Amino acid sequence: MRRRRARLRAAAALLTAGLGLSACATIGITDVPEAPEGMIDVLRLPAEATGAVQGLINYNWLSTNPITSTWLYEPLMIRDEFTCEAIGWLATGYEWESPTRLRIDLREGVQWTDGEDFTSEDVAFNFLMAKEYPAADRGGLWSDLFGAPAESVETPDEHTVIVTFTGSAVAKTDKILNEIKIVPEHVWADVGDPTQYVDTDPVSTGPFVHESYNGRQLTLERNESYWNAENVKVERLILEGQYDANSGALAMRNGALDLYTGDIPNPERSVSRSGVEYYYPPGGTTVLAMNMTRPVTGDLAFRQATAYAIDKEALALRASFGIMDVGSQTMLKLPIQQDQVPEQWRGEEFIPHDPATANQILDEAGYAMGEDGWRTAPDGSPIALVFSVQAGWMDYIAMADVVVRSLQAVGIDAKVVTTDPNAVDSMKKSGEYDMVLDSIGGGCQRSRDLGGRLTTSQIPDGDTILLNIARYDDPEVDQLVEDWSASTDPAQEAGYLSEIVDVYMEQMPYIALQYSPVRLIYREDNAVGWPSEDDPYPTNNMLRVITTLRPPEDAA
Amino acid sequence: MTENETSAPAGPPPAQLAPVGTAAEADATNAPPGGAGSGQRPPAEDRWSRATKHVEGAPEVHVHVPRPPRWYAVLWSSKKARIGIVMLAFFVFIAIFAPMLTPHDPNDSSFVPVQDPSGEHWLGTNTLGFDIYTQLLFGTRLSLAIGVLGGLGVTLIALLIGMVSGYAEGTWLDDGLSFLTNLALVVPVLPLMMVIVAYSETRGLGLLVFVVAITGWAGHARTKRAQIITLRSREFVTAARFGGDGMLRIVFREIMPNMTSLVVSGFIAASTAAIAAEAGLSFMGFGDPNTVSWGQMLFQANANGALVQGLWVWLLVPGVFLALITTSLSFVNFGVDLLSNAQLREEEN
Amino acid sequence: MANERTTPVLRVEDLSVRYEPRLGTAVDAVKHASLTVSEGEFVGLVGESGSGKTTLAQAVLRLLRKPGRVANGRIWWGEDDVTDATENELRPKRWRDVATVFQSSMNSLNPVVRIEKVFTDVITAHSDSDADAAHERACELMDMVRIERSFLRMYPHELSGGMRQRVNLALALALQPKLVLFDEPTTGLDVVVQKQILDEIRRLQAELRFGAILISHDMGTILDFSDRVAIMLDGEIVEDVATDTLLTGGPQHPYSVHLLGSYGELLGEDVEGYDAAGLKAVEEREEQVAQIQEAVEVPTIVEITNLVKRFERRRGFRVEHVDAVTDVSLTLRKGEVTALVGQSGSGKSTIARIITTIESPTSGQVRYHPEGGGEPWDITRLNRKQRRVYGNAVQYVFQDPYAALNPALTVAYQLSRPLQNYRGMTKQQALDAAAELLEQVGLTPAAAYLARLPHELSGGQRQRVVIARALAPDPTLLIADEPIASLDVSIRAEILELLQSLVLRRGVGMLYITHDLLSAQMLADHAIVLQNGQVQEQGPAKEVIENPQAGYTRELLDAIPNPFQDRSVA
Amino acid sequence: MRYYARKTGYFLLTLWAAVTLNFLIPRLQPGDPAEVMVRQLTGRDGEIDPTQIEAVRAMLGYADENVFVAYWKYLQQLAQGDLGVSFTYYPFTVGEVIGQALPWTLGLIGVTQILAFLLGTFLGTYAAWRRNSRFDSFISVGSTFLGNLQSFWIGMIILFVLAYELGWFPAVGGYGYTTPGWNWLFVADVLSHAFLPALTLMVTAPIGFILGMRNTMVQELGGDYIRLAQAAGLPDRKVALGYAARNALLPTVTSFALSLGVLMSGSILVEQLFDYPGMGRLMGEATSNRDFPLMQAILLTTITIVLTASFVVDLLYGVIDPRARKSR
Repeated sequence: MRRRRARLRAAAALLTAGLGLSACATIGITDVPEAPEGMIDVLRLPAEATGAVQGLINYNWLSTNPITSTWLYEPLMIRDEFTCEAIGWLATGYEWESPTRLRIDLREGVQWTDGEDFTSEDVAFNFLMAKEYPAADRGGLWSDLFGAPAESVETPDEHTVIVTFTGSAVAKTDKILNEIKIVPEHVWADVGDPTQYVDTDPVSTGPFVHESYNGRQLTLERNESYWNAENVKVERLILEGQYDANSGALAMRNGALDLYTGDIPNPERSVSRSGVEYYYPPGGTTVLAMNMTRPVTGDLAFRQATAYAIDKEALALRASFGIMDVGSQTMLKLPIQQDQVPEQWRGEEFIPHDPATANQILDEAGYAMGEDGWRTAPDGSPIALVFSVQAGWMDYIAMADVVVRSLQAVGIDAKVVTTDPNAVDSMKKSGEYDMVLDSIGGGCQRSRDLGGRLTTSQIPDGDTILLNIARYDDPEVDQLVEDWSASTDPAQEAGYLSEIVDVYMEQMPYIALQYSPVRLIYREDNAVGWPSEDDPYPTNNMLRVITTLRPPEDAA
Repeated sequence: MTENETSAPAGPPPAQLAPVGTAAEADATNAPPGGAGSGQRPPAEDRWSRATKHVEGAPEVHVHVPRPPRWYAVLWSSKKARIGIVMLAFFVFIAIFAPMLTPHDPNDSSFVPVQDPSGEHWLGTNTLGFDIYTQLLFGTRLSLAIGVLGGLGVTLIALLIGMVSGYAEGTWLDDGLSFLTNLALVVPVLPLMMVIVAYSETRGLGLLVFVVAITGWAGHARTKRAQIITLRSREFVTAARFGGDGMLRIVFREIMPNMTSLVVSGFIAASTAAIAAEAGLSFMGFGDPNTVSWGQMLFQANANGALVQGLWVWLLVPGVFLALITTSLSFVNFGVDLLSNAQLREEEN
Repeated sequence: MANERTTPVLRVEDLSVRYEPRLGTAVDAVKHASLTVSEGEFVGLVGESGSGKTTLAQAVLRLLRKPGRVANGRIWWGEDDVTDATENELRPKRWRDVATVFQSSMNSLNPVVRIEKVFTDVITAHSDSDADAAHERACELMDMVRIERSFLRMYPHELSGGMRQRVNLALALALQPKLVLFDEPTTGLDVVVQKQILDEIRRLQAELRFGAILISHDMGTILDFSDRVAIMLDGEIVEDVATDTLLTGGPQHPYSVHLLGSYGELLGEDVEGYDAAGLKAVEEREEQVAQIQEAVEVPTIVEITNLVKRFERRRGFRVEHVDAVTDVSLTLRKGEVTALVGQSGSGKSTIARIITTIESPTSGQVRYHPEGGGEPWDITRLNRKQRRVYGNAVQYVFQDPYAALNPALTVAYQLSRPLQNYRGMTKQQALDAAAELLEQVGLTPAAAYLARLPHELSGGQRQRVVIARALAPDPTLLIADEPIASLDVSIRAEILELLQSLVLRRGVGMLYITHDLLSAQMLADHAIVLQNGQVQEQGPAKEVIENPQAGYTRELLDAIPNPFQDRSVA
Repeated sequence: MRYYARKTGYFLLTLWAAVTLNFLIPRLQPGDPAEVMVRQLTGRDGEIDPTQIEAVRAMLGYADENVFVAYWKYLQQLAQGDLGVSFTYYPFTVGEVIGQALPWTLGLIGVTQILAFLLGTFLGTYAAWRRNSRFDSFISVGSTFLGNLQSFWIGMIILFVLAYELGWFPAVGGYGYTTPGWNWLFVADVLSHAFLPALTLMVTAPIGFILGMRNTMVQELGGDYIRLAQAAGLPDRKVALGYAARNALLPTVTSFALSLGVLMSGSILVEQLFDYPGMGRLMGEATSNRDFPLMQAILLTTITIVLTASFVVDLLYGVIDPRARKSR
């Protein structure tokens, strides 16, 4: 039956190609067998492999272009970026027994898809593999960036792994738990360099197993023996095709896709009319980074004035069609993390658009307004700031445009210069810039995400991009961040955060503009339970989303 | 082409004898027989006209000056070129008077985004809050500027390399330059453009012109080389050498005036290519977002999903305008071709 | 048969052809021309360039292209009025009634197919013959024009110009046409080859008895060949008489008188009613030269000894040597005219190119004796300053005045450049001097010519400008490379006259390069006959020509038709 | 013989120069492949993680070595036919990657180019033969306008209208759900997917051939041998096709090879638009990823194809045009 239909379709395609006549566009959409009651037949997603060439089969998540890196291999834990709680996955919990000793408690009863048991040996193997092959060390376990390198890995029992470090390494927690995907020792032990291993027959722990791949379309089948199988209601996943803003929007609109995580400009207008929902929770904060080593941008008064001068509402409207909220200068994701805002800043989380204040600050700091309407620096030299923006990044360009207009409105001469994105990166590395846009991560390893932005150890030297691109330099803050990184006591977290937020609010090396989105555009025809404004949960890990989905009948 | 009537002594106005350049009509192209001199005073050579003096009722002798038609007349005689000139004039008009044709500023993004066409916004506004009609008008400026400057750049490089290598044909200099030209012809242009653009820290008209010139000269240099090689072996060039003129003077003063129409048509073709290249580069995101250009409009329209948002105008109109302005240039070039090829004048209409 | 005799193969009545270009004024290229060709009759159509001969031919062949059109009159091919016939009506008649041989032998054969294919195409288009029959016919035709049959397998570019024209002739005869129109069939060919081709045409015409029209600007050929001559001037046929009548009774129309007269002048024949006093008598000139030579020792300008020029041509891995010039010695003196005579390929142009330093000799020496004495210079080893002096002293008069003047620049510019370069004049001085030069070459008033562009001048005027330019640096030696070959008959004598007077008045030396022994006889004091790069004969011009010793010289002399003598002998 | 030797020598010299340029051009671009790659993983708005960069850099294994050393290594590798390992598709070699993409482009471009050539020369010939007719002006005006349209723009319109709005053709990809292999199902699938990109290319690709052919043919029609053929009463068709078109074709054949390169460049945008798994897209991808080995290999392949094509055309020219055989 299925074959005959396929043949008919192919005949139609032949006709199409031959005569240029109309045929059904559904060629390429496979029939899938019906799922049992209470299950979702299939969800269609864009291909994960980003490349043009997809005929090369490799499921190795360490390679640069795996066919899928989401659905097969799993991390130890998933951090909820809203609440900052760790959700158990392959591990059920962790504890820093001291700043140099991390204990991970593994889930019991997890099986590899070939029937072998998942044990602490597997996890230890993954950690040690990263030691032997630095290229596989995606969690930075053995490197000395952000905390001390690891020293040894022990497996006291089948479900416990203990990692000891040469120094304090608490800042590495999320990298180790979130980034490293665990592969089976009994398969990978023999493959040599894991990054060069071509993994065509994956043995994994994830919610899906591969069913078929024709070089373009990947079909994944539900893993019956998944440790969390009861929560996986999706029988099949089909991953196919690359989409840009336009084709993605169109595919979503006509139902060819159930989920799209790329950028669709103005989703309100382009897709939502066709029954497509979207949810853009904040993932981080897009900031205006000021070069602290240059005369004007290095001046606190100027930065403060800039913060007041920028019309952030207009900016959000231009850059994200008003979908994203104006970013808080506390660098916390508001309103979700409202309860984490340090007490002293409650109610003052946002710097208002207030040109009058900006003018006043500038006047007071000696930025005299000249006859021509432009201000000069306190030493009398003319101001000509260059705002370097990544060419082709439409929203960044829009933001830069609004910022420059706002500055011009208070008499500061600035202009936007668009440059190759990579050239902007090298400016960040070399410090040869006045103003650039950057994104501050909204993760929960705040000593690193927020603190790293301010420590001198994170000032890039020109070769490698590091976090402190504004080149903020304060020994006290360095000490603060160091202490924070070594702290294992969750109770002290709030205190450190409060101090670091003070720096952001008062020194303004980075000026918050708007939140950067973690996009999720979806249809509810086949599945419900997607995160939304009404039911918010972080979208940064799709494993978590998939285990929340239910067939629509269930909801009804 | 200087007018000779002023310097000629009084006499009947020079008559047009024959269509000049109809190559097939060897008889008609050459100068008329013995019909020289100027009215009353026959030149000494002309014994035939001396002879005619003895005969009563002999036909009056005229100065038969087969002057080719003026270049503008030739240009205007072609229907396509006429259409092209009118269209081009239209675009030039828009470019010059853009501020008077619209009440808005092309860089003003303060309008309500995504408005349908109305009396206030003739073509509506785009998702970024710009007035599409205004941007379209002002975009003409950049297209024309890039056309003129890019065309000039390409023409200059092509002239220099093509002329020198053609004149020095057979020497190592020519070998080197020809090799360079052939290499430039096979190197894929787009990656090269991308590299140059990526390497430059700022975007803008200057960069675009540079990119267009550096990637577009090879083909033109080749045709100019070929042309100069045929011209170089002409006797008048040897004559100039015997007259003591140097190489540069011969190339640019003796030979160049004879290939004006080729140079002009090369310039127009290069302009066309430059305008198209700007559109392509801008579309790929290599343009300067601070300038208003049609390529930039297309890029923004595409990046902002104009089609999926139903903003057809935003995408369609700049594309059509681009095609129209380049078409107008191509049409003008039809006319320019007639200048160098008289045979075509009778063909085309 | 009597009836057929009365029907001419071609009849043109009151034909006018008008060019109506889309730009510029309309021109009547042919005006009220009437012409009749009977069966077996050979009609010559003569006239200078621009007189409308070719246009008339195109009209007769019904091949006029836009913007030309028949404005008036009728054309009959045999009994059929073809003036308004459509292409489809014409097609079966073409090549059977009227065939043609075009001027440019180079381009009139399809370059990408073998010659045989052209024959088969033509033959099969008009008959039911199969390929074999066509091949047979093609072979017969090749025999007829005396070319080996194997040439049928070649491509046009593999044949020499003469061969190609023979092929064209054979092709024209493929369908035994009633009339063949020859449009300047030998232009651009070598003199000797010209003669061969023309002889071939005449032989075949006598044999096959087709009607023929021979279009030419060469009076000699026409007079030599045709039964009847039609003379065209400005699109009109001004004279249409039997050749005998023309030669014996003298022409009627003044233009015919002029044409015939200036032709006769070169041959040393008088034509009634033509004033030939232009050229100084050879004897007079001889006397003068003799006087000069006796009075003072004539200084040498350039001396060539044992000159050899060898060209290397690589063919595959073999290197072929072609000796363009073998062991030639000659001396060029002030005030003396040396003629270098030979057909194309004889090496005469190579010698000119070596003297003008365009080429360098393989061996032998070319020495320049600078003015004011001193050691002679080897012209292959000139320093910068000497090069300049030499370039100044030796100037060149080009063959084709249409090519030698830059079409985009005014006469004034082109004349003043050498003046500025060699004589260091300012722009204004150069202009004044240029005007003077123009007067010297007989272009008066000079002001009227200075501002002109070359296309505004007639052929003779152009050649005068070319000569003026060569004189501009005040040279001591002129190299005149076939200065009259591409001019119309009626101007040739004048230009020769001008050159002669310059030699006399300014005392320059001249190397006169020509294929034409007659003009050499008139102009030169000394003549050197070259063949294949070797000197066949040299001596005083008069002796060499009147009493040739070498067989080759005689061959060259024979190639020159002299209808006056032929007729008088006959 | 010498002619061919010279041509071969020239071909090799150009190839060497192209190979060297290949080495240089990619390296001139700013940007570190590891950073670009990590940036791609994290997304634009994400924060670049230095630890990841460190690891990826270690994996890709390129070092900041001396340019000359790198060049020498590159030449050595090239001599051994080793094009290196792709960064984008690590750990696959560049050879494997190109092996996947090349057939698609060759198929798409090859077929459209040949179709364009046939259609273009046919229309051009006909327009020249019937010159000044309605058809002629329609063709020359129409093709001038169409030829001036931007191919990406045409592609966008075609994609939107024919694929999305009307749904007549599959929008993206080289094929759909079928399994690659020589079965007619797959072939049909491939054809239906290739239709829109091919259509996009076909709007502009024949234009050059049309106009070029028309112009040279008009020129040839003025030739003496045409006049002779007419005087000899040969049939029109024979004069047009056997004589004029045959000669006019010669320059067109030369342009065929060069336009191949142009088309390959042009296919970058079109392939990207239609998500077509060919070399054009790969090139765009390699460039944006700073995938030096892949970029080098693609440029090398493209240039080699173009050079070889023009080399072959040069050699063929002797066969087509008898004049070229001896004189050179």
